[in-house]
Amino acid sequence: MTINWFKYASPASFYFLAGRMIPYFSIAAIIFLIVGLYIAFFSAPTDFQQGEAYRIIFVHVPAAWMSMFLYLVMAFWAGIGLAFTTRLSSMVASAIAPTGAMFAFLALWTGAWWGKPMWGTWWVWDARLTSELILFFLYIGFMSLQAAIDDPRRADKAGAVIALVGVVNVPIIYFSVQWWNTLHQGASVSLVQSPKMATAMLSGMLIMALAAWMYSIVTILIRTRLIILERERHTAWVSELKEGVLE
Amino acid sequence: MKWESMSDFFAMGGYGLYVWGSYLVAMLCIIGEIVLIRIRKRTLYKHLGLRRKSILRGEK
Amino acid sequence: MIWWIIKRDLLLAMRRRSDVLTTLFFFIRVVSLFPLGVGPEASLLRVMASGVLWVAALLASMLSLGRIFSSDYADGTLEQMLLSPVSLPALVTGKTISHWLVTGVPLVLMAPVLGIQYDLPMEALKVLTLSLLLGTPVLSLIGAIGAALTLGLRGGGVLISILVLPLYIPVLIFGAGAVEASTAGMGSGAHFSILGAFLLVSIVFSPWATAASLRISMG
Amino acid sequence: MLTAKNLECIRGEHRLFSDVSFSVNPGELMFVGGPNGSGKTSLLRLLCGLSSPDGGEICWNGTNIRELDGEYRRTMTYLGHLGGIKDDLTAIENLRISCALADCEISEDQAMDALGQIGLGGREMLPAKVLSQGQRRRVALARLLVVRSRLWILDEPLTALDVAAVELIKRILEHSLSKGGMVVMTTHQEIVMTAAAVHHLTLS
Repeated sequence: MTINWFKYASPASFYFLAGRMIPYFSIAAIIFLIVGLYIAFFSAPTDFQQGEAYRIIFVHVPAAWMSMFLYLVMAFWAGIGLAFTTRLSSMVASAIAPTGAMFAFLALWTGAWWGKPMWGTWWVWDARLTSELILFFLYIGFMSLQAAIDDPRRADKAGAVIALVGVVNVPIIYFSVQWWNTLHQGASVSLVQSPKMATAMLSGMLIMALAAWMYSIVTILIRTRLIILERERHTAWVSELKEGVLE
Repeated sequence: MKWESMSDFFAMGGYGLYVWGSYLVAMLCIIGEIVLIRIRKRTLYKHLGLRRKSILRGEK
Repeated sequence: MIWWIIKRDLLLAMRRRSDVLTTLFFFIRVVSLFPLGVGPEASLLRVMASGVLWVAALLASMLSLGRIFSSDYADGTLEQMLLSPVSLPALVTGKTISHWLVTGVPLVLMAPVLGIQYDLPMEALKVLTLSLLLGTPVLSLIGAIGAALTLGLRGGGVLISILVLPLYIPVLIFGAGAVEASTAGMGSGAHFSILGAFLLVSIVFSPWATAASLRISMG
Repeated sequence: MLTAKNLECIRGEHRLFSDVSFSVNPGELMFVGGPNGSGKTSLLRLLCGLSSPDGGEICWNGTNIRELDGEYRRTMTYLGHLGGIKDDLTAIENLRISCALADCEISEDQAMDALGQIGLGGREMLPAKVLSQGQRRRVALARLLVVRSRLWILDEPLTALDVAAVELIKRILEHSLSKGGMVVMTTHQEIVMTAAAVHHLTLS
């Protein structure tokens, strides 16, 4: 039997589907978090070069990965929403932005706090940190544009355009910052390429990344449901919800 | 990786401030986002006049 | 058809000369403020010159982005453009070129004069002016997308800068970098080729994206 | 021939109208009536393709205007509330540029005599900002004399016009309708059209 995906594309059915999935993802997120933290602090060995400071990697790298990954997913859904005018995909895109921005901010903050013990200064114009900062601005741009437009349909489409233009520019920005960085400062110790990663370190990072991913799915699903309620409050099924008819 | 004592664990080889600082900020960010979503949910429910019952999560 | 739009906009600019001059004076003021803030030693100023001039040019062109479509939006001409049988991207290219002619070119012409203020050698002045000549159209082209998206929104000016600044950064890096590379003797050929690449890519894509944004904003 | 099938338009949360169907044949004029805020302007913006309907479709000679795109815009002239007149340009420049935008460029003297016909003789070289509201509306309407489109979509063209101008516009409309043109317009002043087939659409 073919699954009729479009059935799930309608906000109403997505609302309940997401409702059922949220508990499972939250449990998965908590489990991965606990395992990841255990590895981070108890099974990962001390790094002979950076001592214990490197343990910030277990938060910084997953956050950086998530901020980049979520921007791509956001641009994907925004693009789908623009191309097929499916309202749900634009709602998902708007729901992704705040979580992505949070991860970008977290990556910046932990990057700075890691830079302090390593280089003695809070902010280092390292290529990746700078591109992370610019990515953070792109998120802020997307969210402020959507906030400034009242008509939801125009907000979705305008947001989609700036997200797509942004996603085309992310690699350009990264490589120009890379070029700019090497031009001025020479190869600085990059944050991740510490000498060969012990397996425990790598697995810890991956598990923390999975925890972050599960967490993002939970927050994005919840926020999408809120946006669905906000936008569909005049539809029949939401009014049925109000009377509690829909058991 | 066996820590000799609790205080050694918190000292984190002298980098305690930075390590725990970053983890604290990470926790604050996550809790902050969850709190923001909850606030947004509450105002939306009040605005729509919905009852705050599990009905809305669509559980049986 | 593009020629009509450019002719009209230049005519309008001539009739309302203040818009042109405000952007130019903003550029001059910002550039001449820095030595007051930083101190007059020529060696320091020489190092900063390309960065300061480029950032000032970027901000000046961004200031005037709001005006590309807002006056047409207010008096209904933009509606006529959207409904004209001529392809909208062509009209938008005309608008962007006229914005560049009105704001970009004066900056390029003024840059060498201000460069002297920063005691830049002749070679660096030449490279700076050329990099601005290549870079300012890209600023107008990308900025037009932001202007189209924020049409008719309150607080549009600030919003444009939030949207467009991250996209300007590669142009800034290679524009300012070209001058530094040439003063450091490494030659700025690579920088110009990349700036040229930015220019070509944005000429191809941004009118189409701006047209789509206009349809979204007017829809 | 312009046909609309059960059009629906939602502005924000509020549904302006739905199930609006009509068709306009050559030589016909359609008045769109209804109280303020009933969506007249939105309907006209849908007809000219500025915005897309939430439901239903609009066809020109049977094909949806979305597919026709440029070709449809060649056969249609839209005149909105905002006349599309630049304050800093003179009446002549305004007219020539709006005709160029409609892709039918006109020479200096064609513009002069069009403005003369519309009753702006002697004021062609004045910048639009010194003209009165009625005169600016005439400059916008002068385009109808020159442009060769067959479908006219006019949003309250008669506002701020004096009696003579209204009479003049009536003659222009009748002339165009007699040559097989089509007009969709909204107006609050009831004007009696003699020769043309007129029908009304009222939005609740």
